[in-house]
Amino acid sequence: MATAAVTTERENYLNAEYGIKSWLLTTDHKRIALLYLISITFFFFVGGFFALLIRLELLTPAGDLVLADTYNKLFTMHGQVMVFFFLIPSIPATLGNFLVPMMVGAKDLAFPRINLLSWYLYIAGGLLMLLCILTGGVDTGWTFYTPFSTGFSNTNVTEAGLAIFINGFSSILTGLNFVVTIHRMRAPGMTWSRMPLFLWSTYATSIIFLLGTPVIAITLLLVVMERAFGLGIFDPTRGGDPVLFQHLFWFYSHPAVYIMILPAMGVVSEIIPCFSRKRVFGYKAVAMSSIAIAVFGFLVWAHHMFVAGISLYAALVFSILSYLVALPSAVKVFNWTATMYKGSISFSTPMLYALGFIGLFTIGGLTGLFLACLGIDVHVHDTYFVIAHFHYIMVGGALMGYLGGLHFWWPKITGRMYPEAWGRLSAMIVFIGFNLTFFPQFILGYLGMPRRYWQYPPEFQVLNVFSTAGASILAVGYLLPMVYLLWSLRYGKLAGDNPWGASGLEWTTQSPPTTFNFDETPEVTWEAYDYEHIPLPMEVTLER
Amino acid sequence: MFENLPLWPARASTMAGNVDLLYIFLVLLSLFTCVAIFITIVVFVTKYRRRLDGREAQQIEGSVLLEIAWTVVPLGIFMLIFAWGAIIYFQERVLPRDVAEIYVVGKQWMWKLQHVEGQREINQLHVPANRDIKLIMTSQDVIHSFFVPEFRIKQDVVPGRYTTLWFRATQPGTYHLFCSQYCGTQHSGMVGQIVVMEPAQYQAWLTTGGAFGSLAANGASLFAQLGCPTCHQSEMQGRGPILSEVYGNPVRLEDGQTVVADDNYIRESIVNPSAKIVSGFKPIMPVFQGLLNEEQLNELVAYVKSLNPPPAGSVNSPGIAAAETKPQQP
Amino acid sequence: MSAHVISTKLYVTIWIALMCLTVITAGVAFIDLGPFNTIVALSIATFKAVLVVLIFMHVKYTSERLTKTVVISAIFFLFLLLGLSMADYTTRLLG
Amino acid sequence: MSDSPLLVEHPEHDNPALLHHFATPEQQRNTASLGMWLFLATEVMFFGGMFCAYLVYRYWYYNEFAAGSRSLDIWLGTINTVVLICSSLTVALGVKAAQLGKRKQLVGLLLATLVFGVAFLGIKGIEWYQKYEEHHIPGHSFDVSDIIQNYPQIHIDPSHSQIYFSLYFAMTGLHALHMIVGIGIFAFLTYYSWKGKYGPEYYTPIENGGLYWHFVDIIWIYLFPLLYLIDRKPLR
Ligand code: HEA
Ligand code: HEA
Ligand code: HEC
Ligand code: CUA
Ligand SMILES: [Cu+2]
Repeated sequence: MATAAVTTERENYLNAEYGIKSWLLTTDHKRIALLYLISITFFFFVGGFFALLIRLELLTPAGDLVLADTYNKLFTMHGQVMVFFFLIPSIPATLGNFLVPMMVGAKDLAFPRINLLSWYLYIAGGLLMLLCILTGGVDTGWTFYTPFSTGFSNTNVTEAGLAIFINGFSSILTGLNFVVTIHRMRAPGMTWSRMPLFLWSTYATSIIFLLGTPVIAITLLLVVMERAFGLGIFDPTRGGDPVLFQHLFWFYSHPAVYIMILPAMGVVSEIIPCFSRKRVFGYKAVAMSSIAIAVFGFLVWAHHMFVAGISLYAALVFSILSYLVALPSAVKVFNWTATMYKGSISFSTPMLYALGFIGLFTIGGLTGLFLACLGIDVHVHDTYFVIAHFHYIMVGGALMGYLGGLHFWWPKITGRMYPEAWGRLSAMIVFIGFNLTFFPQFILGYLGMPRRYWQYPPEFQVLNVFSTAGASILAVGYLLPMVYLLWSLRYGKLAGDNPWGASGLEWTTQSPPTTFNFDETPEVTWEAYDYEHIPLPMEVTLER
Repeated sequence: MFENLPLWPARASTMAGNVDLLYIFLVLLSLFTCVAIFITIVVFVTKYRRRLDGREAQQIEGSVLLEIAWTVVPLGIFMLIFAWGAIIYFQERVLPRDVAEIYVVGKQWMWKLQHVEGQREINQLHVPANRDIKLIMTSQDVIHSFFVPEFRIKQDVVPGRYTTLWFRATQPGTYHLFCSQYCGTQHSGMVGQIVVMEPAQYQAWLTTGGAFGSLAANGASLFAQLGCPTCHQSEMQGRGPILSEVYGNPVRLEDGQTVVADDNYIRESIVNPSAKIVSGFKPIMPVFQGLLNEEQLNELVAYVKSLNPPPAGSVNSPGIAAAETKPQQP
Repeated sequence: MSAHVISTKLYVTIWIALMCLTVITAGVAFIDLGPFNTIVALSIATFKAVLVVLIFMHVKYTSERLTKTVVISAIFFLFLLLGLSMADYTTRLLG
Repeated sequence: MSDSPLLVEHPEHDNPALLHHFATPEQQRNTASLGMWLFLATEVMFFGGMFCAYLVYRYWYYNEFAAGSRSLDIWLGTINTVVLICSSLTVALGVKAAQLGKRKQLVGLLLATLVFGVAFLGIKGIEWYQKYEEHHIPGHSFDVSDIIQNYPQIHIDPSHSQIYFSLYFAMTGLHALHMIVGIGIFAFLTYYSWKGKYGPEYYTPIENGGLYWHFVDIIWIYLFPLLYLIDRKPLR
């Protein structure tokens, strides 16, 4: 796509080779990142399409737009597509793939061919998921709770389970590649304490990929086998315990929420210093808090099961541990805020997204504290309060971080600038639309509206109408960048090598970079975020 | 318009006020935190906005003191929230002594409710106000969840075992009963009503309801019908233990452990006798799993429990007690 | 970090040890030790696994702290999964 | 260990096994080895999910697990353990042969490993076939009345027995799947060793294949007591 009008440009990874084969068989981490970018965007719109249908159905209390079974499939596939095929791979597989080798000063990831294999596994899983959707879909909820999924649902549970199973190996291999690259491929002088914070958060994310994903893989495999052979492990009529499934599922899926948020936190930790022209306040604390989140994240899973019939004492333990994992997030929020103190702040699009991230993540995180609180969770569990909580973090937080990062590194990836005014406009639209969609859901939840409801008592309608209205604004906010980013590929103004005056090895290369990133291996002699010594380009100075 | 937009559901149980108090505290705390952070950010971004006067950013390393402060202070606040929430959870999970019992069976997609007196209801539950009610719940198929927003209570209903829930309604009225755990096609149709009545009214309702015989009486005939007395006789001559003093007492098991015979124990002893063998007996009791539906099981359990009635003074039927309790001012 | 070559003698010694332990663990299982049967069986298994990891997999000889860290963290997270799950199952009857 | 692995630049790229994005063979070797260890860590968690299920049900249904373990053939189980340990030895010696550049010895040892691996699967197959004949495979024809008769002393619930056998087949099945993959890998390695591809300068694939093999061995070292030896003591 971008190979068209670039013949006059310098040689770079985009025009180094031509033809579809040079893309499908590439081992260049940057090209693979682009392959991911395209496929992930596709799945985002699939998931978003389901979201719009959900919101339309909920416009009225009666179940009138779609059938009950269809509605159940809609939210299931919305959740599964968004979580497994969009948000989990989003930042790691696109920005991570593109940036990790460049940030450490390497020519490629440690295992380039395995990296390509990851993408193919992702595509295989994705195609299976699409097949599953097109041949009738699944209706178990994204959580696959047994015994409904094993013994009662007669939809394509097996296909969906296998799709996520395959996709899991894509995640594992990506994580493995990142950890090994960060350990083994750092350029001379790139010590751990000089690494950009994005690397720290990618590293932490990869730990979860490596240690968590296998557990969901085996769990879904057991569900599939249970359906095929009637093992009885999760079947209460044969002495199995359905709650065991929940333990195994959340052992992965809670840490997985940190897979979704940590990379976005890493992006924000790059953007804020750059547009404040300051080093990060408390670099060490921010770096360590990423690792702490990854490790503590494994200790809290049963907070999704407070009313599932677990023991009272287990509930107490998991509640208190949930508060421990909230601490490192708090540390990050405070440090980002402090970074802006006495900075020189510009409101470019990435910065707007980053500020939006802090605000919405804080709200989402604080409501997470409500949920971790036993007395409150009993009331709001499985209501729209939970829906609002996680959309605040995943859409308001992670997705905003992703868009911010995409804008921030767009000039590096494509060599062209996106139109700034449109960027700021759509960031504002996303922010407003988002709050209108999901804030009413907190109130709905506390009022007692259960989630996964196809029809609901009429007294909940007013708030649902707000929510649906917000979702349509949100849709505009997401379609806009789609349009102008594509537009900029051809018409955007050429970006220099370092249009933001940003720190980090990736900005010392040309835009777009050459196939092997660096002509010669760089030697790092400066700290991360050394903004004191990086000149600010003239245009940025004037633009504010 | 806004008077129609409440922020919380009616407070209709003794728990509701406690939960709401904590909730309001958390909302205020969050509001305070958010406002503090957002104002700080707004001040910073306006005050230190990039200017054309060429003023540069001032590089600051960080501050260990600050890091410690903003780790320890939130930790303290978090522990407070945890403790407060844990106290409420304890109140919700630990049953009061003198409770009236009602059996609940969830199935795709309806709620079946059995009163000890024998009344059966579907998707509607009548209870007296100002009386502690314990729900003994199970499911016939998948996991459901019993949720009454006005009472601020919720508990998953898991197939294969009993889970329990208790509440004390304070306000007569009609409230939502939701199934809040996704359970298939008509999950959103698995809704009903909780009708809270003044005790006297409730007493009257009990007599009008179609009498099927009390739960325990039905259990007794089932007990005979299934041939249980061949082994469980009232004297020590049967091959099985005497059941008249089992419920609520510790039972010594063959493997040396001691367990208290609660509802789940009785249920398990019938469905799956081999799980816990009573000391001194052989594991000969047949497995009744699959032969009994959940309602019949509930009747048997109620019968076995009725053989060992709780000590004088405490009563197990909402009806009797409700007639005696004076309605309290909520 | 040149590779360490381990003597054939050591390999064979470890192999003999593993064989003996296998026979012992199978034999001990027939003796009634009460709850200690399980403890003995798992201790022997762990001992065997440690031998394999340290010698056959060269962890004892590697100068990389990282390898050891990876091994230990894998075991640590496995125990988190087992331990915290059992924290629920062992206390359900209590409340 | 220096903080940066790339401190020394080696401009000469004449080693054919050295991939372009590495500076030194040393770096490449360490990279591959770390990758393998991390992969094994994920494998630990992969089996971990099953171990968790095993632990829960063994805690709940000890009797059925004990009776189930008695019904397995302890002789075949022990022999299989022995076979796997022997294969681990040949692998370990094989890595050494590669380090020292003894090609013939290497090929011989790898072949021996393959033989042991196939033997393990064969014995496992016999065991599974026995289970099939005894109707101990979970499913429609599942029937443990023979086990129940053999042990009148303990009460056995057939559906709980089925959970034991489900886990038995799931765990040994997954393990066997790993063995099959391992045998595939070793067939490859044998072929290329015979071609003389590996020597003292480059034997990373042998080393990493070996790590994988030893790992699969360790899983069995645990499966053996957990599945076969739960309760072998004489009945009272
Ligand atoms: C990216 C995703 C993401 C993230 C990061 C989080 C983060 C957190 N989550 Fe969330 N959560 C989900 C995604 C996420 N969650 C999803 C998808 C579900 C539902 C799944 C389903 O059932 O379908 C869910 C459900 C969920 C539940 C279960 C609810 C239920 O079903 O009943 C709970 C309960 O404890 C919880 C808690 C938390 C906590 C404590 C955090 C913490 O990590 C948050 C930490 C952050 C902060 C606390 C904010 C910043 C802090 C400060 C500014 C400090 C200052 C504050 C004070 C001094 C008070 N979450
Ligand atoms: C990454 C995760 C993610 C993301 C980004 C979103 C995004 C959105 N979600 Fe989602 N959501 C989940 C994860 C996510 N969600 C999960 C895990 C569940 C739980 C599922 C379950 O219960 O099992 C859930 C459930 C859920 C529900 C609850 C359903 C129920 O319980 O009954 C609702 C209801 O409002 C909702 C709404 C939305 C909306 C409006 C968006 C918006 O942000 C979406 C905005 C995007 C668009 C609007 C796309 C724009 C595209 C177009 C306009 C073009 C479309 C056309 C073509 C494809 C040709 N979501
Ligand atoms: C063939 C004989 C037999 C029959 C029929 C039988 N039981 Fe039992 N039951 C026993 C024996 C023996 C025990 C003690 C060993 C055990 O716990 O399994 C027992 C234990 C119990 C217990 C636990 C008692 C305690 O002291 O803890 C309950 C409850 C029970 N049975 C209920 C029933 C019911 C209800 C039925 C009929 C539906 C029934 N039994 C039919 C033999 C029988
Ligand atoms: Cu029953 Cu939802
Ligand atoms: Cu969680």
